[in-house]
Amino acid sequence: MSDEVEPGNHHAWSPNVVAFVCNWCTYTGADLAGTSRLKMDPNVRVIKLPCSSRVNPLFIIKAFERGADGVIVSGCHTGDCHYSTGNYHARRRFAILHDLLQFMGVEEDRVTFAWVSASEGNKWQQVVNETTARVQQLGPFAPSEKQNGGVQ
Amino acid sequence: MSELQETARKLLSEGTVSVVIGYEEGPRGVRPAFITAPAQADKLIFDTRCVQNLATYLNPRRKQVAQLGRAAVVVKGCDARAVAGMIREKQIERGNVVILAMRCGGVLQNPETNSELTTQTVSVRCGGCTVREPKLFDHLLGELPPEPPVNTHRVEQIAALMKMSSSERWTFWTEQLSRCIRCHACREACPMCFCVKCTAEKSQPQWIDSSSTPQANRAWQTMRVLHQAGRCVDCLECERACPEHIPLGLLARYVADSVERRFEYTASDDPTVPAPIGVYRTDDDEEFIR
Amino acid sequence: MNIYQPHLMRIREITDETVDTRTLKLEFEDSSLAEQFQFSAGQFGEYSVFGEGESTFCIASPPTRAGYIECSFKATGKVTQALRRLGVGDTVGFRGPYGNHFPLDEMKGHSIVFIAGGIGLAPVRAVIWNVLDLRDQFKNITIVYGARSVGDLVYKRELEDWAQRADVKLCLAVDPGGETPEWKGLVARIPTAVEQTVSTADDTFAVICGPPIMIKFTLPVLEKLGFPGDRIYTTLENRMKCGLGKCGRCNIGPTYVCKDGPVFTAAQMRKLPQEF
Amino acid sequence: MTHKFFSHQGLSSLVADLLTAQTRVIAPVCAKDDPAQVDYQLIQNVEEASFGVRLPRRSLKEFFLPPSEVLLHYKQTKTGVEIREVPTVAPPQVIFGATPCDVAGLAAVDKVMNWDYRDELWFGRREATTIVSFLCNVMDSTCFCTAVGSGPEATTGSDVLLVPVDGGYLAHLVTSKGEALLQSYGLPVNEAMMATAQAAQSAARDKVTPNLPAIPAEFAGWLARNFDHPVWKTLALRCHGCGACASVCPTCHCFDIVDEHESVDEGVRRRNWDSCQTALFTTHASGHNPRGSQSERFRQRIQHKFSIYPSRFGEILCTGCGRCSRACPGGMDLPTVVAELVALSQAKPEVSGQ
Repeated sequence: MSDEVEPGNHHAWSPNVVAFVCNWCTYTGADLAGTSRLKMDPNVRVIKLPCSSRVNPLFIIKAFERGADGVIVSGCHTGDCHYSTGNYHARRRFAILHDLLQFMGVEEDRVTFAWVSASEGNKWQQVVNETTARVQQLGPFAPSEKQNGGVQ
Repeated sequence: MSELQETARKLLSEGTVSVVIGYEEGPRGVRPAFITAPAQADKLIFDTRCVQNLATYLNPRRKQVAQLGRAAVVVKGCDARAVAGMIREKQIERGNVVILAMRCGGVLQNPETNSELTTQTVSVRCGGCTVREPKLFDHLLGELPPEPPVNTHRVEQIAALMKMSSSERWTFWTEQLSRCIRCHACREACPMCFCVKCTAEKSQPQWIDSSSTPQANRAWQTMRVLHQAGRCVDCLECERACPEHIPLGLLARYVADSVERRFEYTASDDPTVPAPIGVYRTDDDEEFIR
Repeated sequence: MNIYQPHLMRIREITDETVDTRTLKLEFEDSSLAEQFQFSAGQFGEYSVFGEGESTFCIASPPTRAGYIECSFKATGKVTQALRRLGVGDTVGFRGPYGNHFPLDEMKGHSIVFIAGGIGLAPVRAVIWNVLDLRDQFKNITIVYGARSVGDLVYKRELEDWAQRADVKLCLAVDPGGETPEWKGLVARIPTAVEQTVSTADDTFAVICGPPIMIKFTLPVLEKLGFPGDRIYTTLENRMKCGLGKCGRCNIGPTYVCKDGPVFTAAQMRKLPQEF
Repeated sequence: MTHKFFSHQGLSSLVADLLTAQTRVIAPVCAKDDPAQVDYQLIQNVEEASFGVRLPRRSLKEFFLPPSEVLLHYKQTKTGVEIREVPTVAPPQVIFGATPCDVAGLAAVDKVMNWDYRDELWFGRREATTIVSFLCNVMDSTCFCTAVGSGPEATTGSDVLLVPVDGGYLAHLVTSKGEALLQSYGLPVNEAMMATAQAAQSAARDKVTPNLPAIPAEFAGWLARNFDHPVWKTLALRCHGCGACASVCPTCHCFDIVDEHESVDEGVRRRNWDSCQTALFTTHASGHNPRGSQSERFRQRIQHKFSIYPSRFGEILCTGCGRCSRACPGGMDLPTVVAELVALSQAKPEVSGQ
């Protein structure tokens, strides 16, 4: 659907956002947001992983490649990792990925990194809604490449 | 006979090593030499045309080089960082290699030109070099030449790119990477690419499509440069090997800058200094995380 | 239609041979193609799962059974794993037949000894059935087949069938340690099994296929029995992409497995560079 | 063969007319990233082209065998699979300023692509293309076309060969396709022009001949007999196995075939350039690799070019362009390697094999 929309004419278009979340904090937080009936944009597809350090940068690249317009990566706050140090390692990798994506011309607002704890249903709602809104503003990701999968 | 030739001859004749990997005068400029007899040691040279990172030949994937036996390798300070990297990552043992480190005053960006080092001709990676006198060595050779001139070409290119808008940068990289034919020459020439099976060759699942498409090319180069974060020694072998002349050095340098800024780490020729990815500090910067 | 474009085929039947080996019975979607399609025992094809890629196997069914082809494969790589996920009625692609074949015409009027190990029975099976379907045109038929263990034997129902037949001499063997309490065949490796089963090379062709190590140790046995190198046939495999002599990877020195093979005599094999 | 004369202006107007008629025109163009370098590219106007400056960095093969091309589109439906064919007819195009070594490379690959089975994708493009080559005068120390049976004036594969003469070019009309292209262009030639052209051709040949002596006919047989010669073990020590040589080679044509999803139920089968220098090229699914070391893979490259292909098609699969030497990051140099092997092949039997 994203292909049919002219850039700048986004009102008919709604972004696809993929969220990679950790099993222990963010997923539980997202669950809390759901059971608390917090109103969230329906654009986000959640993929649950054991830990934020399980998020291989390739997951994010692949998500964009296969049609995502925005990505959320989220896990436990530092110090709270179920595996003690996973998110400290993840943080270093995300830092470099964050910089590199910008250097390669991916708008910073397309990728949200967030720590969301199991009790932060409200924060998850915020992350979802704000990310969706920002990506909505930016428009489809690389629309020219989505049509036929690339060069002939 | 130069100090280098003399040392090599001695190492070979005393049987300390079976092969000295160095530089020699080839049919078209300088090329790598694999000296196995003491009498051939006088072939060895070292000058500003010795651009290639010979540490690559210590990479455990080079089985046929390993078969020659214990090796001594001629390195510049920058190349010594690759040797350190391989020791750090347990690919080679420090005791199994003799490091002939050359004091270096910079090399040419394009060794075919064989000209004086100027701000135009010197390699973009030589500016501000901190390892002109390598610290990782068994033999430290040569006189210390003066500091090389600074070629600001790459720094300026990166700065110019960062001044662009996101979409302009996107267009720039899309154009550059559209030329990538996915031959993976960048990987094969890289001293720090030693994975037994590269992600790009894994097919179950196929993370990175093997065809040259904009998405797959971008995924490949992004993955590669990320995997090199904090490991890349900026020897520019990838860029030199690329048959499509893609400015891979820009990506490498940008990531190295980012690593330096965030983790206060520059590629080190000390194998005991841990690489920045794999360790952490609890107070690492997280301004980008909400 | 370019030469890389496959025909569409439907899976009609699936038979699990072992834990990881499976046989597919395939029929052309286009019924006119089914009638025209001809091949000879020993030829191979490129089978594809759309979205996963192509893989090379021999045609494991005999040309005497028209209207379908069979292939047997071990699920190891990307394509074979995907093939294994398909069910009856699913579509696969097929290009072929490619390569040379066993010289059935030359073998007519003579005896044949078939020797196979493990999944190496697949190409041999095509010839066996071809010969059995024309049984009166051949003299004695001997089959020596073995595998690492009883569980690794493929085409088990056909093995029973062959065992019942009076016009086939069948010897089954499993490696020491691979037998079960009920096992009635030999407990021996293939070279020994051949020694015990085959008594003469007179007027006889040998067809052998299996792991390289098995072939390596069986050839001397055959030579001792008096088989000349040009009466021993085997089939080789190598990584292939096109099957047409263009993609450039299946050659062993100057010999292209896809065009000069896959069927070679032991005499031809001996002349090949040792790069396979 | 007939001949015609073109002034510089005449050539320009020919190219301009083609472009006006919407014909795709490919010519050497100064590279964007390095003005000292030249690439073959589609041009929009004749000023972009820079003829006879230097050998283009990449060969012509990408216009006939793209680095990645779609072989078919598939779609999974509820009832099965639908295949959408790709066209095998290509739009007409003209290549100007091709070097004879690049064109000879196409002619060599033709034989593989027509070997029992005809590759319509390759020949669709070949047939749609008219090639106007230029007498090569841009050779450097890496070139060795005369050693492999070609030459700077070779017409193999060309439809027209242009040779510079006073005030313009003398055109050798090699094929009927070439004659058709130039039918309504050009002027008659005179004896003096023919003589000038002949002299230029000889001079060009003389310039490159000293780089490498002609490869003896017996070399192919020697290579085949010496598959296990110890020289192969050390020949490729410098080689990284990166395959840059194969990418830039006008005759390397090996390819891979892969499927790629474009969505859940649709995708393509593609043919991609591949190289015998990489380990994955021949690795079986079991993990076994018949060419497990770089020395074996480099041997394959040399054997294929100088023995295997010759045994099949009667000529060498190398046109002496020297690009592999220029592209190699490890300082491997094909003419040096070949010279070394030729010397071995000519050495007395008791010396060879030591």
